[in-house]
Amino acid sequence: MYWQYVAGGYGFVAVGLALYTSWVLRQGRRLSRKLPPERRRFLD
Amino acid sequence: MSTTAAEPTGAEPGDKPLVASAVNPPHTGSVATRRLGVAAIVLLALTLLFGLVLSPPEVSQRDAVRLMYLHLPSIAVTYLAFLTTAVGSALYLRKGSVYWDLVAGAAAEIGVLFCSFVLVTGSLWGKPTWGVYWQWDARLTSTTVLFVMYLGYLAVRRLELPPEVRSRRAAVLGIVSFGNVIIVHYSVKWWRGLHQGQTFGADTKMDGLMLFTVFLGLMSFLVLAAWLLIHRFRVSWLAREVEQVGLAQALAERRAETDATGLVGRSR
Amino acid sequence: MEGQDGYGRPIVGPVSDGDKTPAGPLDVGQPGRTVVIQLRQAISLIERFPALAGVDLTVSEGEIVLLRGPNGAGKSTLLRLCAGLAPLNGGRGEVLGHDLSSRRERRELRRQTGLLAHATFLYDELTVEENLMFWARANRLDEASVEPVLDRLALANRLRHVRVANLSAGQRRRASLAVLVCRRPRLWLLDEPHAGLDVNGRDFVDGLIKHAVAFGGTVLLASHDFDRAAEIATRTVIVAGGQVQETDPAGLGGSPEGRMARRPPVAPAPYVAPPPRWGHEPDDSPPPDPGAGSPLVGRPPRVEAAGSRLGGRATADPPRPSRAAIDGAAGNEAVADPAPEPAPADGEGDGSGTGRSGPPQPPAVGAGPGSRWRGRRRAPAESG
Amino acid sequence: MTVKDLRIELTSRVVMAQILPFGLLILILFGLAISPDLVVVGDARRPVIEEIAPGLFWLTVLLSALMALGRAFALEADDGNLDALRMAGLDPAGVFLGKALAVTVQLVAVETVLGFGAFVVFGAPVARPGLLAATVLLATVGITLAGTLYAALAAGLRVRDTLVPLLVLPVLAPVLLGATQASRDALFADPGVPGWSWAGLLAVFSLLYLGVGMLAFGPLLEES
Repeated sequence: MYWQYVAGGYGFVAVGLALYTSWVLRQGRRLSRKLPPERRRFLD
Repeated sequence: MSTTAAEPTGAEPGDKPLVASAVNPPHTGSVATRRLGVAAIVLLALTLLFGLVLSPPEVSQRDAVRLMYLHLPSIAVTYLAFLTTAVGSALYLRKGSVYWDLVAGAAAEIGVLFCSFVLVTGSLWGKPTWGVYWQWDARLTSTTVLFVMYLGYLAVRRLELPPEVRSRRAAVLGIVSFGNVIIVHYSVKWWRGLHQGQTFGADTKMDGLMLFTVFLGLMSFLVLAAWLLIHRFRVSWLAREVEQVGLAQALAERRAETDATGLVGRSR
Repeated sequence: MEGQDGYGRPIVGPVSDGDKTPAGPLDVGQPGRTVVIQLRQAISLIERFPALAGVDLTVSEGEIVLLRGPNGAGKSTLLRLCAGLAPLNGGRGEVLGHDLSSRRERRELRRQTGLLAHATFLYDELTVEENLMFWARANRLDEASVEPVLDRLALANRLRHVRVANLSAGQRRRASLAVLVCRRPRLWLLDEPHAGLDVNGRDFVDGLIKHAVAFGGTVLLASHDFDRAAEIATRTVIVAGGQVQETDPAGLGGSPEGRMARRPPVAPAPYVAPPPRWGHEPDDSPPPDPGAGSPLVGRPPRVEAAGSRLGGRATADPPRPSRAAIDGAAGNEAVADPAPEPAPADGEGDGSGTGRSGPPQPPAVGAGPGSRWRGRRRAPAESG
Repeated sequence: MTVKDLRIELTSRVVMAQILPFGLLILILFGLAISPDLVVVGDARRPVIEEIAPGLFWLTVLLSALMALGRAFALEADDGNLDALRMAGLDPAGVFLGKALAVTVQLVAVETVLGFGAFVVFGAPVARPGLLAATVLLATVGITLAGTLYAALAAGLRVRDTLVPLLVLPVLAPVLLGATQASRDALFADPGVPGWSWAGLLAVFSLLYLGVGMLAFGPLLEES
């Protein structure tokens, strides 16, 4: 019962997380490729 | 959750957590985050398993109660993220360290993301239980206000300003916003104080398995949020570094403007 | 806090790798003078654009430094940096003894400098007088100090009740000059002070500059009115590409007067002298008693601190010039001028209308500003 | 610093001629949009009016306040005057208070006229004028304090006009709530209803933003 709502909720969360995560990871790759290797440090 | 299959990859095996490796990977992963990510995936899978399959439907809400396993953890993550933003902002203002500014920004972004989860799952949950998607319930209202408020914060972070000015303004906003969360929450609660009823805690009597599932969801979302936070922070960090490399180039170009003027030669 | 990021690195440290910012005392400046401005590889960003890309500049007290350079060379930003408005994003800098990398010291610095910028810093809806009063109060000055300034800038007449929005560009410029004069800063930063002014106004600016220096001030000006500026400047600095390209201590192409304009060093003292009058007359009224009603009272003259950190302090305090010497110096300006034409002025308006009759003048000079206006303008024709 | 608001007031006289009609216009438009009956009906106890009139009034005030705030900072941004203020070395807290006070004065003026207009248009009787006055004052102060703080965030930016509402409106949600409830109580309810507690909420809000604004205005005003 009410599975459509459950599916909607889980689906939204899944899609949201997927989009955001892939955006973050892709952004990280894109940016780090622009840097010389010695500056690709996150913390000193 | 299938989403995190795009997990961190290929950090060098030898490097220590959070420390620069000899070979710097062209992405934001590291061994530590990879472990964290694996943990997040496992926990999320478990949450799915328990939330959708193993836990029993509730008496009155039937299967709609399964939305709770996303809803509650999202709320927790949202509040924690905004708290992180406030703390990061305060530390930035105090210590003036860009590090904390970036942490605050990353946390706010994650908070807004999870806040949207809260709102969507909440209203989807409300339809079967209350019969409407939206009700002028205290929590719903205040959460919506919260959501909009931090959208504003993110907008400020995106302003075209000198970085330090922008960071400082964002930091002020980050602190003030969190105080506002509290005011909004209480005022709205007061406003709707008469019919508090229908939020989650009211129809408790959770059985053990449901409680465990909630706990599991909480854990998985927290780990996931931490993982996201680290990566998001690193992305900001990289963006900053890229900007600085660009700055070096801009400096060089600026200095090269000299010869085009002809003024120097004339003055001699 | 601008100086470092979270890890103790200078924020633009990696950028200025090749700059090798010196660590020790920097520059001694001119012997016997307090160093007022000291910049080493100063970088200043506007958004992300490096408007200043490593400026080296040392200015001693009492200098009149002319900044030259093409449009967009960074002159305005350099002035704003010295005023404590533009950020110091890299390198080192100290102005009037205040470290530019410290926000608190910059705040202090801003109160001691006067910037004449392209923006007039005036509220359009207020009258000239209201504007002046507001800024005087904002600067915590005595309101009584406004009146003489209005008078001297020939703003005490009809113009004082005119809203700034209705003024011509030149008149607006004059009003913002008046604000500056009210503040009596120790460091005058003038961005195109001659622009938009008529001959009379330019003369006034020149007199003002000389006067400021005579009383212990220091002037940095950017101007495209090169002939005029070089005449008063003691030194010319060429700015291009966000850097100082060249400095000519002898006053680049300046007239002999320009070079002579170097006055003996003045002992640090609150700058309390009245500025010259609009119309460029010799300043015959003696400076008021320092301390009595001085607009600088309440602001500690932090001269002692100037240059101390970077090692530019003069070893011995030079003797203070006598009142006569100062007056004489101020009077020189008048001597260089053509004689005033005694013909009565009718305040004929030109485009900007700045030639309107001014305040009543002391009889010693004889003619009002209106006549001086005419005389000034006709002088070339008569001589030619 | 009171000097400053005097000056701003002086300048803003021009603006009041625009914001005030704007508010009245909105009020009238609300009346048109909701139901023609509302305008015609006198003091007949229509529940719709009772429910809506205070809310409409405060919404109108909010919108007017946004305009006034925008104006207050446009003044400074116009000719680089923020720079000059910083050169003057004014106490940021003083600037904050001055700005807020100026806007408050303007807003109270607007509210007086608007309130009179609302009284005429919606025909609302006033049961407890004391509470109403306190509410108006506290809510106005709250709006301007918070508004000034947030407007300063966006001062001198091209996007100011769109950004300020985005920032301010959610923050002012409690004020809108409190003001609406309190004035509704003041207008219609018997003295038993806890209208004063809403006024208390407004007071707390104002106090909070007073403190925060004075502390935070320094970093905001300080460029670079």
